[in-house]
Amino acid sequence: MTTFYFGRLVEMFPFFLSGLWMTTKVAFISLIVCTLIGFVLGMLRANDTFFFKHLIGVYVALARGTPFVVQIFIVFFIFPEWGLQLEPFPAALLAMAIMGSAFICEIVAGGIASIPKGQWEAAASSGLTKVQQLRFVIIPQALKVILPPLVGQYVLLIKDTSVVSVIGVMDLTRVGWVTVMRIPEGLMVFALVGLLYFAISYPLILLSNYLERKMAR
Amino acid sequence: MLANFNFMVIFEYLPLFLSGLKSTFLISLVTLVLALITGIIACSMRISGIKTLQYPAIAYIEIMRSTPLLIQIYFLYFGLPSLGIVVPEIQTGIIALMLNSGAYIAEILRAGIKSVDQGQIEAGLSSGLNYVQRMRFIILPQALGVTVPPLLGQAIVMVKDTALLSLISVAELTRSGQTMTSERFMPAEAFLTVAFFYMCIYFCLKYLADWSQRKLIFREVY
Amino acid sequence: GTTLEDIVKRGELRVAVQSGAPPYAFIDKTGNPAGSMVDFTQGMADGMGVKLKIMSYDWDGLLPALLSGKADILAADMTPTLKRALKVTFTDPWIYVQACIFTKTGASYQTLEDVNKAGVKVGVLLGSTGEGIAKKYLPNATIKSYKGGGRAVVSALLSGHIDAGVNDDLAVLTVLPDYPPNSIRLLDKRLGHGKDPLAFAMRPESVNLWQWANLYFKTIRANGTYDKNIAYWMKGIEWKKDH
Amino acid sequence: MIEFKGVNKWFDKLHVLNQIELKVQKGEVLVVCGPSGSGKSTLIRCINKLEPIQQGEIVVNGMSVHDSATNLTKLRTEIGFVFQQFYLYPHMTALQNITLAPVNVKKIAKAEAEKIGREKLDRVGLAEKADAYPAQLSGGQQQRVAIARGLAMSPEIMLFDEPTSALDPEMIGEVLDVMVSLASEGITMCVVTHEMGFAKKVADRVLFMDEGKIIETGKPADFFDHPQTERAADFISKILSH
Amino acid sequence: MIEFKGVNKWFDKLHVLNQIELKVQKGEVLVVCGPSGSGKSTLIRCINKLEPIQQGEIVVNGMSVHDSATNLTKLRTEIGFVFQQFYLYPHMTALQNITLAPVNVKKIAKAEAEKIGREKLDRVGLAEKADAYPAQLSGGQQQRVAIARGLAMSPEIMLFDEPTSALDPEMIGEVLDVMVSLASEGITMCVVTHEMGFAKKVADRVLFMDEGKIIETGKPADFFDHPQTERAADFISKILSH
Ligand SMILES: Nc1ncnc2c1ncn2[C@@H]1O[C@H](COP(=O)(O)OP(=O)(O)OP(=O)(O)O)[C@@H](O)[C@H]1O
Ligand SMILES: Nc1ncnc2c1ncn2[C@@H]1O[C@H](COP(=O)(O)OP(=O)(O)OP(=O)(O)O)[C@@H](O)[C@H]1O
Ligand SMILES: [Mg+2]
Ligand SMILES: [Mg+2]
Repeated sequence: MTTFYFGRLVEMFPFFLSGLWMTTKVAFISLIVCTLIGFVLGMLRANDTFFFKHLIGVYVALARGTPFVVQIFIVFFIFPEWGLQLEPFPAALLAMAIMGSAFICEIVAGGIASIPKGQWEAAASSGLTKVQQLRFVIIPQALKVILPPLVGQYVLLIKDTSVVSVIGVMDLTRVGWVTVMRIPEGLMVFALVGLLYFAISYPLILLSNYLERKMAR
Repeated sequence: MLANFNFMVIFEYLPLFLSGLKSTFLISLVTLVLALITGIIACSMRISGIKTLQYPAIAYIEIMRSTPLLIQIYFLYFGLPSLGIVVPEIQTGIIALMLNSGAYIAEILRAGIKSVDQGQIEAGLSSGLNYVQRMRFIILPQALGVTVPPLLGQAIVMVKDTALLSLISVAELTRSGQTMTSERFMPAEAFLTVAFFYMCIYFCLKYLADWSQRKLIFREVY
Repeated sequence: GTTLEDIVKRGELRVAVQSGAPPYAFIDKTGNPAGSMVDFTQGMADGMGVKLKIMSYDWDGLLPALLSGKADILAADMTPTLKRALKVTFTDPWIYVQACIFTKTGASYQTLEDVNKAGVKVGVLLGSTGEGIAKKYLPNATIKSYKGGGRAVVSALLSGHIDAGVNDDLAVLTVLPDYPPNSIRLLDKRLGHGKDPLAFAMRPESVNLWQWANLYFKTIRANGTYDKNIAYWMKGIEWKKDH
Repeated sequence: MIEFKGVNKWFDKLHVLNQIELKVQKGEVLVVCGPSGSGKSTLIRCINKLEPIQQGEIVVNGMSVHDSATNLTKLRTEIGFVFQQFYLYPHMTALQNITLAPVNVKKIAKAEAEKIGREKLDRVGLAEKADAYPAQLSGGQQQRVAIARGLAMSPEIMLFDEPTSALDPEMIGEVLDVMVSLASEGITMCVVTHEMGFAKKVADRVLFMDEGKIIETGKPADFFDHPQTERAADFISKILSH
Repeated sequence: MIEFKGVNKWFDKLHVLNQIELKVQKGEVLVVCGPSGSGKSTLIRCINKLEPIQQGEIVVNGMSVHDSATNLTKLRTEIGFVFQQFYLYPHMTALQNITLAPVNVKKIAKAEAEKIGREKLDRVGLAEKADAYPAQLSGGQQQRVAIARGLAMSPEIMLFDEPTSALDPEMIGEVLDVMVSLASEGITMCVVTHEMGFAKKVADRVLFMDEGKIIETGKPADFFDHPQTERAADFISKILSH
């Protein structure tokens, strides 16, 4: 029986690869977008301005406090109420961007906060403006603190892309699910899906560990 | 969907949501305790310095961290029966969550232990304390203090992760929303209510995390 | 304009189906949507002179997809209940199915009474007709609801998570060939008084589309297309060779 | 040149600066000392607005420091600040540390700024360390780079907050030497320090603070040998006893 | 009492201890000085095996320190160690810091240990701070608690690694006072420090290290006034000049 299923699984392998490609696409694009937005928000949040701090705080709480599966439903099915009608793929990207940038914002703000106040003061003392202080002095140093958890967060985000399958994006997880419907050998199918996820995530975990060790020095 | 948001139906389904909330809470609690135990064991193995314990622990942690929880749940759900082990969905879900969170907790604990100042360990060495005594009196009390906030952070993640158990027919908060949707066709009401309850749990845990963080910093500075 | 006008203007009929629910709708070998629902709605699109766009969702996604305007028609094995009809408009039933109880071949259950006992775990599909029927006829058993189409319940049965399942007989019969031969057995007596209807759903304001769809079914019943569809998808398993 | 007029400052309820009146003349070298927590750092940090004040006014070169209309950038380019912990930018070489502000604030051409930077490095005896990163320098060398950085904008005033107290004993001398040579050049200097040798050698005036108040000020010789107040006498005996 | 026999130690390629020969007699007070990075800390850390060595032998009270057959716990209970950064346990009160080892290593009853602990606290002038947490104490007080902790096992030898260099100037005196009184009681002491006043007052011998070697040793008076080597002379002039 198992070999019978195995044959069919091999037959479907190209289908798995297309799922892998979709997962990679969603992950790659959304990671770039999340990083850009996350950095901007993080810098604003590290600022003392009451308005930004709290506004972004509320946003971060909403994005972190609810399950991603609920968020993606809201983006896909409730945003149309407000005139934002999106196809599954862009909707998945948008939901990922909203959720991911909240997490990255926290990491960036944390990294900036970890830089000794003296560095800000030294830069201020020589007359640099706030933006110059951030750009020349703070961010280059904060990157060291930010990078390892950032890469770690990338791994979490890549794994979160598995949830976009609920709005009909044919990603790796959905391919797995559809396949189980055809080949009722869940163990094998999900081992394969797991392996493919592992193939994307693990190199990043290694990178994160490496960065952590390197930055610690 | 929002224009005629129907609060009455939410009240009608409130008992269902509350029972969902209760099981989410209980599942989370049980899982947290089990995951802590798993994490402690994995962490001890990982820092033991004994290769035959260390490598399995590393493999376990890395595999858990690099595959989606959803896939792990399905894997166990379909996999355990093929091994002849039949456990109900809820236990399958708890086992999956426990293994997943346990790996993260192991890493949090390890970071906590590493965070204890090397100098303090040397101070302990200098006064003749042995390994177990140093662990017990110097390292663990401080490491635990440092790890409480990230552990609560992991608890937040875990509570949200229990939502995925709805996919294997565990009746919890998210499933309550799904049930209401399929009976009454009111997805907006259902999902916003679900989100609301998750936010409540989030704020409680977040408050605890911030409080413990402040407590901790307070102790260091003062 | 009306929904129907929008569809014609857009040149595309958008249909939400449940993925992984053969023979109604599923992804076939080639990765394309196929199934009875797909063929019916293809006929609709042809009749309107527009293209067909199939959007496949999990059960949870179906209704939001319709209500949020992502889809014009919801074509699934969905029962028009009175409560549901408060939010959407259903076409006239296009088929009647009957719920059945199924168990592993070796299991001792023979009658409804054997299953309707405390401690017996019965699996159903979340939101399906079977769920309502199981709750009504098997009040003593423990009902567990699953997501992900008819196979989810069969898989749960075979892996020992449940003792019996309740689903419409068509859905059960069509998935059996995917499992080891003779591993599943249907109890002889069907559940329910009459047969249970299935219908397509539309937004309440799509009145003209609703009338159009009813007309469409009358038309294909008359010209034999309907019977061909049912014969191919529901009465046999020949389609498995093609898909 | 620097003038404090009735300055008061609180951290919450802590009265860190209590009715400060002070004038520092152009070219004067002022040494500030006092017990830990007495407000010395706060005092000099107010001069270039690293700290806000709640009452009074500070005027530097005719600019009212805490007036929001004052051009803060201009003010700060006229003041160099040297911190106890150096606070060099760890990701930049010594020369980059020095040229950052001239290039980006004064908009001096890069080549020109580097020329000036090398002069300043030479000035502090580190001409050959231009391309070294802070981590490759000893504490004393780092602090000298920090001084060069402060000098790079050619400020009229230099502020020092315990510039030697994070240094190993052997390195204190090399930093003090640089400061002594600065003092002899006529730069206005306010120096928080406990180095009594330095104070005796170059200070025009010593100021003793305690609990946010200026308790005593005087010429170094008078102050160390005949302190007027008991608190100052007590403090001097403590730091000289060992 | 403490004897180094041809000790060599490397950190990778860095030769931190180069052929060290040294004897410290019972009751002797030895001051170790030398430039930063010369190996002073490493030298005394080897004495209670905080560091391994690669060649030679160290014998303390007849026990060969780096011999794996030696009872390390016994060795360490005979040696008290005081660190530059204090390293008090932040989650324990002063008294708990002190009694931890006596109760758990020497298995002394808790009440008895607390009695001894309070005596030691009294000894360093902090009787009333028994229940304070480290964070509630000033630097000088923390270091005195650390000394009391070192004394709690009634060691015959006390090792100090720059015990005053992390302290504010006013607090240095109070710590040195405690150390002076210890010296007068006949405890064997090895002290890494740059406090020349302390060395002159109580040291029996001063040892000067550079680049892992013992360059010079001598009585404090001789050493400071007539250093034999140029390196020592240079070093002394640097730390005394300011
Ligand atoms: N940002 C701040 N918030 C609250 N209190 C502060 C802050 N900065 C300083 N203080 C307090 O103000 C008082 C004076 O601090 P300041 O740093 O000016 O003292 P100092 O004389 O420089 O002491 P030290 O010699 O230790 O550097 C201290 O009690 C300090 O705790
Ligand atoms: N664990 C270690 N690994 C590698 N190198 C080390 C280690 N500890 C010390 N060193 C190096 O060994 C040399 C001697 O260090 P040591 O701490 O003994 O010097 P020191 O004389 O105490 O200096 P200081 O006055 O700065 O405390 C230094 O160059 C130091 O960088
Ligand atoms: Mg200060
Ligand atoms: Mg040292």
